[in-house]
Amino acid sequence: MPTIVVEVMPKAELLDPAGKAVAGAIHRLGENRITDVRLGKRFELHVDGEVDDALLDTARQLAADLLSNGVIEDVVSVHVADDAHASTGA
Amino acid sequence: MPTIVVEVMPKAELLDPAGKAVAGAIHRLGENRITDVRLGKRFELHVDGEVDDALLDTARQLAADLLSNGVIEDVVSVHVADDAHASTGA
Amino acid sequence: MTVRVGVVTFPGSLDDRDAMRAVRLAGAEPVALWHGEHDLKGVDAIVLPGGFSYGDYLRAGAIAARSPIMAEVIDAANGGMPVLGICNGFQILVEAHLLPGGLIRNDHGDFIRRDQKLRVESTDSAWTNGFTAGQEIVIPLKNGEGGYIADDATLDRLEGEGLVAFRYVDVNPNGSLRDIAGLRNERGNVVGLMPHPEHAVEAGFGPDTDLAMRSGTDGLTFFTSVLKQSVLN
Amino acid sequence: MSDAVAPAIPQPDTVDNAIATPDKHQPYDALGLKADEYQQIREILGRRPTSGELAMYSVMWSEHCSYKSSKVHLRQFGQKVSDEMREHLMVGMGENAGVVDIGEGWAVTFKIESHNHPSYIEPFQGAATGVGGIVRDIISMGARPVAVMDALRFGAIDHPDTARVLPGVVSGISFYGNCLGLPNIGGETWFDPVYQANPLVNALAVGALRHEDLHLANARGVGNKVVLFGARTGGDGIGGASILASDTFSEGGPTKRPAVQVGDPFAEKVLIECCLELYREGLVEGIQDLGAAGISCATSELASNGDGGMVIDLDAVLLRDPSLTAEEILMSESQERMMAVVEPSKLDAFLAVTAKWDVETSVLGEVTDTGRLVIHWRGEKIVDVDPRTVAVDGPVYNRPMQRPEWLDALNADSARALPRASDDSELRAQALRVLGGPNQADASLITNQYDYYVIGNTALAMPDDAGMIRIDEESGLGVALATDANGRYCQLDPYAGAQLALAEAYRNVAATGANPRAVSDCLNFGSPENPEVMWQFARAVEGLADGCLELGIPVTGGNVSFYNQTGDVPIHPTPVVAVMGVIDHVDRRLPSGWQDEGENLYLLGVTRDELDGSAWAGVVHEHLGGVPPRVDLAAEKNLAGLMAAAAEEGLVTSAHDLSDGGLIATLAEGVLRFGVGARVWLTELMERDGIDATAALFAESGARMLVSVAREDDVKFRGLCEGRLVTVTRIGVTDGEIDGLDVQDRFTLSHAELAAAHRHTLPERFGAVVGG
Ligand SMILES: Nc1ncnc2c1ncn2[C@@H]1O[C@H](COP(=O)(O)OP(=O)(O)O)[C@@H](O)[C@H]1O
Ligand SMILES: [Mg+2]
Repeated sequence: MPTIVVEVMPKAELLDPAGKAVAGAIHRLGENRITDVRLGKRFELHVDGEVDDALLDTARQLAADLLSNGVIEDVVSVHVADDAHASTGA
Repeated sequence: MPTIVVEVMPKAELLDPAGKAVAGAIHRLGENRITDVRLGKRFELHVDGEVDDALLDTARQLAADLLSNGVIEDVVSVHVADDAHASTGA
Repeated sequence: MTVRVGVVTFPGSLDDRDAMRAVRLAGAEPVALWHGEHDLKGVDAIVLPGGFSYGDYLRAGAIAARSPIMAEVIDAANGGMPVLGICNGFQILVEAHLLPGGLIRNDHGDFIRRDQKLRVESTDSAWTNGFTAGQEIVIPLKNGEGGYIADDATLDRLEGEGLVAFRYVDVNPNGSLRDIAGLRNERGNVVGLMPHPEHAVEAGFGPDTDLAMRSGTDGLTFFTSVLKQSVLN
Repeated sequence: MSDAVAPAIPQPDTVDNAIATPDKHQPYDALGLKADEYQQIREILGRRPTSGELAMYSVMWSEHCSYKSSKVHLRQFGQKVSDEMREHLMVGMGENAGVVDIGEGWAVTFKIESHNHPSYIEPFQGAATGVGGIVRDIISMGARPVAVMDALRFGAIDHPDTARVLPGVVSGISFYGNCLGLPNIGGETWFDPVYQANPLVNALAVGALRHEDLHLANARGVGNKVVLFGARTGGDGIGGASILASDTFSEGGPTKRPAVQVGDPFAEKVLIECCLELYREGLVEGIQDLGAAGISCATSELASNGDGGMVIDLDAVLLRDPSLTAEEILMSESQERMMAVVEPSKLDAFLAVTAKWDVETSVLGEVTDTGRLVIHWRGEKIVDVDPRTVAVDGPVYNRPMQRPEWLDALNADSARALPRASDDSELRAQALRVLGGPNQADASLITNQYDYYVIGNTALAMPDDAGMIRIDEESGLGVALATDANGRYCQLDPYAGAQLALAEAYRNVAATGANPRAVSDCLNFGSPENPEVMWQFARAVEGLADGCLELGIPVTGGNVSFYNQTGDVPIHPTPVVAVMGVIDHVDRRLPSGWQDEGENLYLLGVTRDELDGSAWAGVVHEHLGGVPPRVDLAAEKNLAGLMAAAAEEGLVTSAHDLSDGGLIATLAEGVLRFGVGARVWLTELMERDGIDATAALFAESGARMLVSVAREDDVKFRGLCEGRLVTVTRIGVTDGEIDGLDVQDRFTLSHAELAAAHRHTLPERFGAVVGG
């Protein structure tokens, strides 16, 4: 089943407390080459049938309107998954 | 600044109420080609310096040990971001 | 000899003082333990209290499970010391693999606070031996990520071995599979649950009962149980 | 997406530069300064301000920070005071929060503040950071925060945008407060189309301290260090500041900075514990939280309140975003930061404590006696001002006021003209509608998301009339708090409306058995530039000040929020009043519902045919007009005295005040609290007070309370009422045999019907309540 992946990240200029907490944990583990972490969301939209351009457009619309909050988040990608990166749908 | 992206998804065979809630919202908007949604996490690890194989290995280790809980989640990808998909770090 | 019960404070722990109070009201001596140390201060039992350790932004309990003191807690637990994880403490136990499965965001998506009815399913543990099997108790519940999940094989094993310690009654407040509210380990020394027994130990500040407003003290039995156990040992 | 390459940092606009380029155009208007205000700044400085100075003045002289339109009115709170009001006041208005002595060496500090506009833009973060901000005010007084409350106003319940705003606001408050470990012990939820594009999010925090732990925001002691600690400074909430540097960019323009702030309750929780440890160790001379106006506010206020001078090196500020300009650093509203004044000999110990809590800390500069606040950046002097001109001596306006022309017509349009129920079955139907009205309906959907158990000292919380917290575990000493405001009444008469808000909060506190002791307020109004709004504001402040004087409890602090309007239409005046009361032992507190059968139900106070502005008029007839119920503060005072005595002597088993929705709402909530039914009769009441059944059930006359009394205490209780000049009528009995409410000879409402009517309204719109 094809999958559309939508990736949403907190806006770069805003505080990302979650990313900060993860970065802190990584530093406590002694890894300091990783300076900063940001934590966003990854949606997998499982599709029944083909993914045509119209559906991708719909997905982009959903990403902007429903899956992200434009005030504090950016949609960084909407793409069809290559199988390697998609987990299998239940 | 280079960025390593780690993607984590809930295990396919386990319940994902958050994904289900999103799917419900999408269906209420009248979009039924999207049958199922799963909601996972996307980490951006910002790196100071080059990303070499050793660091990528470290990132894989972190992904498995810290960034995901293997009992309920799968790491679906650890990769260096192509610029288009990474938001810029603050 | 007074029994000494350690209560660990992580950054972001909230119910640590409440857990200390509960220990005191049960007749034991509370001992404050600090996440950043490797020192259990010779305690007889340990409580991992509720809260939002490290903000719980990654996965609830995930970062705390990797803190210095947890190395000692894990060793002690494996050696048979009674350990009780309450809410965030339960999440930490799960992240530390002292109990199986995982806890995810409530199915309805919101934080929920309610006086929750539970059934005690197992009295074979350090923290539940003072209850009677099947006893129904009311314990405050308050969490955002209390949905218990595990795969079917694990769930079946938990049921088969009698490791489900508490089950939600009447209302499943967070979508937990098989209404699981709390677990014990095989040995019975480690118990974790989402509801907060330390908030039902003092009349006037607990859940409502049929007798009087906020007079419920069903939670006290957790702490007197461990006292009994430790005195016997 | 922004360019990966950080824009070149512009050259700072130095003091020398300002002197050299006197005619340089400055975007003062875009920063909200009027031409004459800009001129005033030039006169104060004797030159044009640097862009950094302009940043500081513009935020500090804003309405929000300077109170320039409200100051002349707020003065009354300090003038209309009696000795009785001063008796327990340790710190009054003018500090971060007022401090009140509650006895046994304990003091309490509490304050309510608005975060209205941010909560409309981004409901979750706006509300969350509102809680965070008010809690920092409490910490900065040296107190441990012990509880929060929230007073909320939303647009119409069925408007689609309310479905966006309400869940966001509620989960934001829930997230931040729960994560901080502060019990949420009460608040309010109102819906009205007047708040449609302008919801009100007022957050209250209360803290406790020993008398000797009091800390104040001042920078004294020349040579003492000025230390910034907590979260790093980032680009949050800068909004307009970015334009300041814009004309120094050669091309591409400034990075657009967001106006929203993101909260990190975990960082604040750690900051609380860290501050309390610093206080315990005696390592802090003065302290100030960073809220609106960030470093600009903290430095100028600390300096003004202290020895008058301070020198700061802005490069020492730890940044989250290295591309910030000096102006942006000065204006950033990044959350979870504090500024302390520390003796040099104690600095190492101070740093050890912040390190223990993993709280990042930097020393920015020191206290001087030069009378100047001097700020350096990149080796240049970019600010050199008298801090008092920034923080204290801002502009003060005596804005024109005008009584609205529409008011006479509105007052003439009384609810008396509305048709009343023609028979008992219609009366019954109206009762159910009122109980399910959005503003009377059960708010569990909201309050179930708030933790009230944490800390283990909550003696009363939702749905009781007031929240109550035990302060001293040994003695049982505690405080009760309630917030109230009825915008509908304030629209009809802002003077009376403000007093009714005060009276209601006061009565709610009294209902618990506590003695009301102090007041904080959050005055939410439309634009002060509208003379009608200004008139409403002035009348409300006057009403509140007069009311406090009569009740003998001081206003200890608060907050003004102007510009609450949708387009040109201002909100109803909404002065949210918080009253704090003291109880010697929380064991004596009174629940809001009866739990035992066979007890007598007494109605205290007099009921008049007062339906103007009532829930009945609003829900049944969609009507707002007439004049609000009569204010009788003497009666409120008698009633409160009676309740405290009754609680003290254990003569009353429950008490619930009467307010919106009238007697029927109080009765229904009494039944629903513990599920014990009641039989009531209205005849005696109707005859004595000369009213009909509609007024008996729905009138919203003040100074009334419903109490349950065990039979053996009947005589004593009636005696007490007589002695304290409180009118009393037995109107019913509690009865376990009765399913719900039996209003004798008129109608019955089963428990299930009451529950359905009262509990369906919010879930119908916003999703099910867990567990029903
Ligand atoms: N409505 C009001 N009633 C009483 N005092 C007020 C009111 N509004 C503001 N104040 C007082 O004016 C002072 C400045 O208020 P504010 O700027 O909100 O304080 P802070 O700087 O701590 O945020 C405070 O002492 C506050 O208590
Ligand atoms: Mg302040």
